[in-house]
Amino acid sequence: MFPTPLQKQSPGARGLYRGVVSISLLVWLLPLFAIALTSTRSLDDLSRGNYWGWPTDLRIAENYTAVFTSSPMGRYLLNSVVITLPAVAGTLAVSTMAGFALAQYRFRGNIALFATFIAGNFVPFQVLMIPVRNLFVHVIPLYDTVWALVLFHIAFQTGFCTLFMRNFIRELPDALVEAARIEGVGELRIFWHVVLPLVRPALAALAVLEFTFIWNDYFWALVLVQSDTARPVTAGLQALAGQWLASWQLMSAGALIAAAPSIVIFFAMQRHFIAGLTLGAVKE
Amino acid sequence: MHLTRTLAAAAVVSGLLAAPVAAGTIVFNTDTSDPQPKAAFEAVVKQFEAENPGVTVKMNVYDHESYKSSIRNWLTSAPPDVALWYSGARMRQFVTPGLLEDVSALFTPETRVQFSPKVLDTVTVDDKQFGVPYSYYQWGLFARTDLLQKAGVGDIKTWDDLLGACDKLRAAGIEPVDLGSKDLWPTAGWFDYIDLRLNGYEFHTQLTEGRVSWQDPKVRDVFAHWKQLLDHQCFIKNHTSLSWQESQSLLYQGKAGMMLIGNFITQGIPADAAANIGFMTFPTITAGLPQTEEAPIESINIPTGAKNKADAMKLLAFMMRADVQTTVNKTLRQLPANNQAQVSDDRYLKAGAAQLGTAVHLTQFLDRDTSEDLATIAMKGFQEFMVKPERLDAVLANIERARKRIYASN
Amino acid sequence: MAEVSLRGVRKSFGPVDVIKGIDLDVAHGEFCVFVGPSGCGKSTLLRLIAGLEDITEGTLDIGGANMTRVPPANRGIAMVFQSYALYPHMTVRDNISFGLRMVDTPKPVITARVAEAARLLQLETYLDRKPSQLSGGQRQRVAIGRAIVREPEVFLFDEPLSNLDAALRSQTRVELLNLHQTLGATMIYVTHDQVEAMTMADKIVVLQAGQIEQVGSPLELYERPRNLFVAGFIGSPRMNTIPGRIATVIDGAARLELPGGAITHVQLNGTRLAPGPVLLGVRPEHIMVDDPGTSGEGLAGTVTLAEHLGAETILHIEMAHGPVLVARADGRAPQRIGQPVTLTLDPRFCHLFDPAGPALMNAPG
Amino acid sequence: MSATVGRIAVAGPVPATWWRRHQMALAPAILLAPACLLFALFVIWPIADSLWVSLHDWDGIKPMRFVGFGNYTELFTDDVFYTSLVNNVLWLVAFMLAPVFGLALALLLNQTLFGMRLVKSLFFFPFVISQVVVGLVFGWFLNADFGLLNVLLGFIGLPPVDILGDERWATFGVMAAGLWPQTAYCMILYLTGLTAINPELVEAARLDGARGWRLLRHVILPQLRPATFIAIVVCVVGALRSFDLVSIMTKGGPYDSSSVLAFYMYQQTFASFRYGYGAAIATVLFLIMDVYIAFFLVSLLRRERR
Repeated sequence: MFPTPLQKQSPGARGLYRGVVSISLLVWLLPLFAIALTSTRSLDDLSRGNYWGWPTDLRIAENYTAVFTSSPMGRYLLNSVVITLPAVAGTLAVSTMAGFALAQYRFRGNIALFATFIAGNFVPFQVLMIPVRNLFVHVIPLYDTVWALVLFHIAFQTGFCTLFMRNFIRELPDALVEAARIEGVGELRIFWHVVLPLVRPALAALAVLEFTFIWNDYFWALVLVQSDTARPVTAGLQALAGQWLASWQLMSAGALIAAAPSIVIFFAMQRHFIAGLTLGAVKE
Repeated sequence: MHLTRTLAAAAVVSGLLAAPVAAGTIVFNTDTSDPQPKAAFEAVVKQFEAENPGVTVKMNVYDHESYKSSIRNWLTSAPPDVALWYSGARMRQFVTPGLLEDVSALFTPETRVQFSPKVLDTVTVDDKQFGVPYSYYQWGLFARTDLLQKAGVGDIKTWDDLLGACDKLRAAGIEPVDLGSKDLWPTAGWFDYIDLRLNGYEFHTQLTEGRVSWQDPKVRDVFAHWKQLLDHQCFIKNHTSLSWQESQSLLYQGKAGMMLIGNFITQGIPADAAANIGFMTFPTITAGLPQTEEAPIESINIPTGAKNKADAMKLLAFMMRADVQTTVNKTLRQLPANNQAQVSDDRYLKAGAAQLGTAVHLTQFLDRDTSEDLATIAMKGFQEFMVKPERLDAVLANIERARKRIYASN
Repeated sequence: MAEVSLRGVRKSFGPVDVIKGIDLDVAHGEFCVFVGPSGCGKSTLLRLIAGLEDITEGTLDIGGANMTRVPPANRGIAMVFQSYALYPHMTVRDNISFGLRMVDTPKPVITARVAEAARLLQLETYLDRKPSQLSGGQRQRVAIGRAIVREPEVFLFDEPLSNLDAALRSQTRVELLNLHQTLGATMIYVTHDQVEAMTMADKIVVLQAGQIEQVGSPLELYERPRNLFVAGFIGSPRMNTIPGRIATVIDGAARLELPGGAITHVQLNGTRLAPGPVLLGVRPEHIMVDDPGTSGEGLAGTVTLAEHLGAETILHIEMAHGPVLVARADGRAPQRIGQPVTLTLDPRFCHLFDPAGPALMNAPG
Repeated sequence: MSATVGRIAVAGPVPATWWRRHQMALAPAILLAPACLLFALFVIWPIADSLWVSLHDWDGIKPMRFVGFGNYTELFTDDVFYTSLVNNVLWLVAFMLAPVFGLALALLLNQTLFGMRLVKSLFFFPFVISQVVVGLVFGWFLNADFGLLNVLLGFIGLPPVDILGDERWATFGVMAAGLWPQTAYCMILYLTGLTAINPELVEAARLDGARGWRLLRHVILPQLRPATFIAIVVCVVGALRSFDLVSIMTKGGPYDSSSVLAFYMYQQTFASFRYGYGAAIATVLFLIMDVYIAFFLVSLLRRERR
């Protein structure tokens, strides 16, 4: 292992190490501690300028309740869920099929198609902004509905997910598919009965990753929806920032609430998350 | 884009066939997402529906900021029957391509007199009316009377009074002028007022309509006056990183003396500060100019593509009525456009009504009087000028370049 | 009857020709082994027979029917993969029955066939386990079981033993041969291991660079290699080759000059050869190693390495003027490293090759 | 149990239907269809349409007016465009620090003491949070009046600074916020990379006498190349796409000094209603990215061929 494992070092060195790590962590997360602390304050504290001292009285329950009662935060959260879950499911479905096709079949244009998906994945998505918005306004009348976001996320994320799934399926032994083929199993049944069960780990990793990507999206939420009935929590939070300017305790609580689902997902499915993120970081 | 257009047409046609809007339904788009406007229009709709049995109003409430861009989408694709919008140049840009309906029929001799010509002008294009004004509000200096008194500042009637006030407040350890320029537009209030007081309405209108160069000596004169304010250290220091909402707390906490802003600020004044915050008209610079004030006027319009124009006209006629405007503006805490409606009992509104009553001309504010494109560039220039006054030449050259581009293509 | 015959079979991937024209007949019930170094095309050839790759040119008949363009499932074949290709998410039972279930075979038939295969392969107690809970040998048997239940006419094996350790490998070889006896089906077996080929095959097909070098029974190939490649590939340690010259041919015997001026005589048994350069091929067991001076005509050399395998000793001997030769000696051979020795080549077992490859003469012995 | 032709028919009742015969060609087509359709409609066509729009003067209402490369020539004289371009370059450069910081953090944290798993997660989780929240958090942290940064500066006797309100520092303030999650991401890439290094390789190097920096430089870093490659890829993409933080923390201000191409384009389109001009800016961004996409694709496909 590199650096040298500390187990081999003196207890003193280990203690020093723990000290250094703790302090680094504290500094690293300082902005978050600040916001968490503020979300527990009373408005009085803030207007008296007590931004950084210990809160004079804790208002955790009040503040977090107020976020939901004084704003459409609940609605925003619901919208985010309604956008994220179908988008993740759709992306996985579409890209697993495409990834399987690209990994398992030889046909003309395979590599070109694969390259197109990769390239599309890297496109600065702002380029797509005007046409995609026009598309939803004029052609597919879904502008300002959650479905516009669902559809677009599925389409755009397909680039990355197809790359991911294709490479994953490519790593599976060809023999698994060929054995089934020799036994007369139809191609679509092979996909369903052989490949799908085998890609479960990849699906889990992608699902977690895509959940946070889509949940955290802000740009498209800004471009494709605008009313409270469709707005996800990221854009909602930004809209509330105007309304809550003086109420930092609500702003902080709202920010933490908006971040909570992806944090929960991350900690619950950390292994999959990191497996997904670091795919390709190990081998060349 | 041909494909888009064709498909769009197909989509619209199929939309018409698939979902015929029930007779008696009005689709009403508004930007009333903030609590007070929301309450006001919910009440309006309720009363209208009560008075017109069989007509139902379906409201689509949008957020104030995004409304400005989204209106372009639905006006051209799936227009509602009625929409809230602004008067003046902002309205004209939709009238020119034929997106808004002529509603002159509503302005009969009896109703016409209920609106002052200066208000009516803002919804009139080629002698035809394209909207019904229902509300407006005044701009001016909202000032901490207690602090001004403490610092020995008297009435601020003239430019020199203003400069003097800055010095005295500064000496008393108070930031003279509160400003949040992160949103850019608050700077335009200063530009508009200095220009209006210095060069007058005619010149200002020529400028906002793109007919005068931004490098005109008269414009430079505006900035020369503005520079005096900077030299007298009138403005708070960190205005570039504050939004107008963030900046207002300085006023309430007694750290700043005054703020040039619209009447909407009064919605947020805390009870304990209200007694000490007064309203005054922007001081005079050039004596003898006809009084002009900033008074953004809101109106209600019918898109040309509306499906239920008959009922839409009813709603406009309803919004035109003095009694309705009285109630709406009471909740909005703004001034009714109908001069027979009653101004609600609020000292800021009373002051505003008085100020605007004597005004000869009204302007809509820079970003509504000129193209949004030019306004954005100009307001960024104002902000830059306030931080780096030495860059004035470059700033003006940049705005002028934009003016030439924008008004040449029209 | 399920004989397999290939006629002019070619396969190319884009511009690359992988199989360059194969004509081959595998008789019904024969155990045929494709052998060759890696990259020789033996696996591709098997996949062409299986239908996993399209045949670019030529025809394939199985059981007398043209199968060139028939999908794999309809060729009456079953295949056992090198990696076994077991589905990790299915039990042994499900793995074995998967193919039958997917083509809607009646339930009782499936049950009966799985039971029969499990009995044959001694897998009865493992039917409800997942592949990850099995040893390598057991997995291998499951893979075979999956092939058996399809009751094919032709079994295809793609290096099925390469993932097993040495002991298990020889045991499984025997089991496979028994299975071949029991089923009586045609089996085509791919390996790169010539020992496997020699021990199992009725017929060996030696492939090299997409072409057949030689087809024949194991002993035929061992004793009568058609060229240098086959001679070198079959047999371990490999056949020694010594560059030399035919100086003169007198009375049906060639006088051969070897490096360093040594001379040896080889009976030509009627083969007519002209003087010129040749390669002399002789297998290690046909080189006699003696102490120097014992024999007059011997080649002088020095022992550089002695591998004591118990039953025999493999001696590496550096000749005074030429290559290192390998000789198979008695298990108790007294020679030690560094010791000078004299080598005698048994003239009855000498092969002669054209330096370009083809055999000029195989040993008469 | 000898095989017979008749019994095979039972084992493989596979009628050679039309579908059976063509499924090898049809299956990939069917499986690819949804992805290709969506991708074509929402990614490929919009790119082309965006290029088309960029050749026009269009406010979203009036008919489009063809102006050729007019929008592009205007870019050359547009100071804000240059500012945004330079800022994008600054973002690119600054984001190259993320792999460096990430590696440093990974080296610090690559220990297996009790509790380190949790510590690693905590270090990582800024990446999980939405950029909107990161922007709000940092915006507040850097607030000129009461931000924690100025409070801390006050402790050590330094005057407060207004980072986000000052044309010289605003971009750097936003970039700092951007580096926070980006560093976390790089850290996790390197941690995974470090774990995957064959311990025997490190032991062998130690036996050869390599230690500390030299060991890192000559043995560890080459082993981490795949991680570095991906780290750089994501940082470049992140830097060029930067929009959220700018939009939330400064709105490009003061007076466009912290604008980036993505944000300027958004503003031109939806605040100034210059669709054509916005599309032209997008095209420039796209072209910059193309160089990089090409580089990435070539290296990826080369690996594919191996």
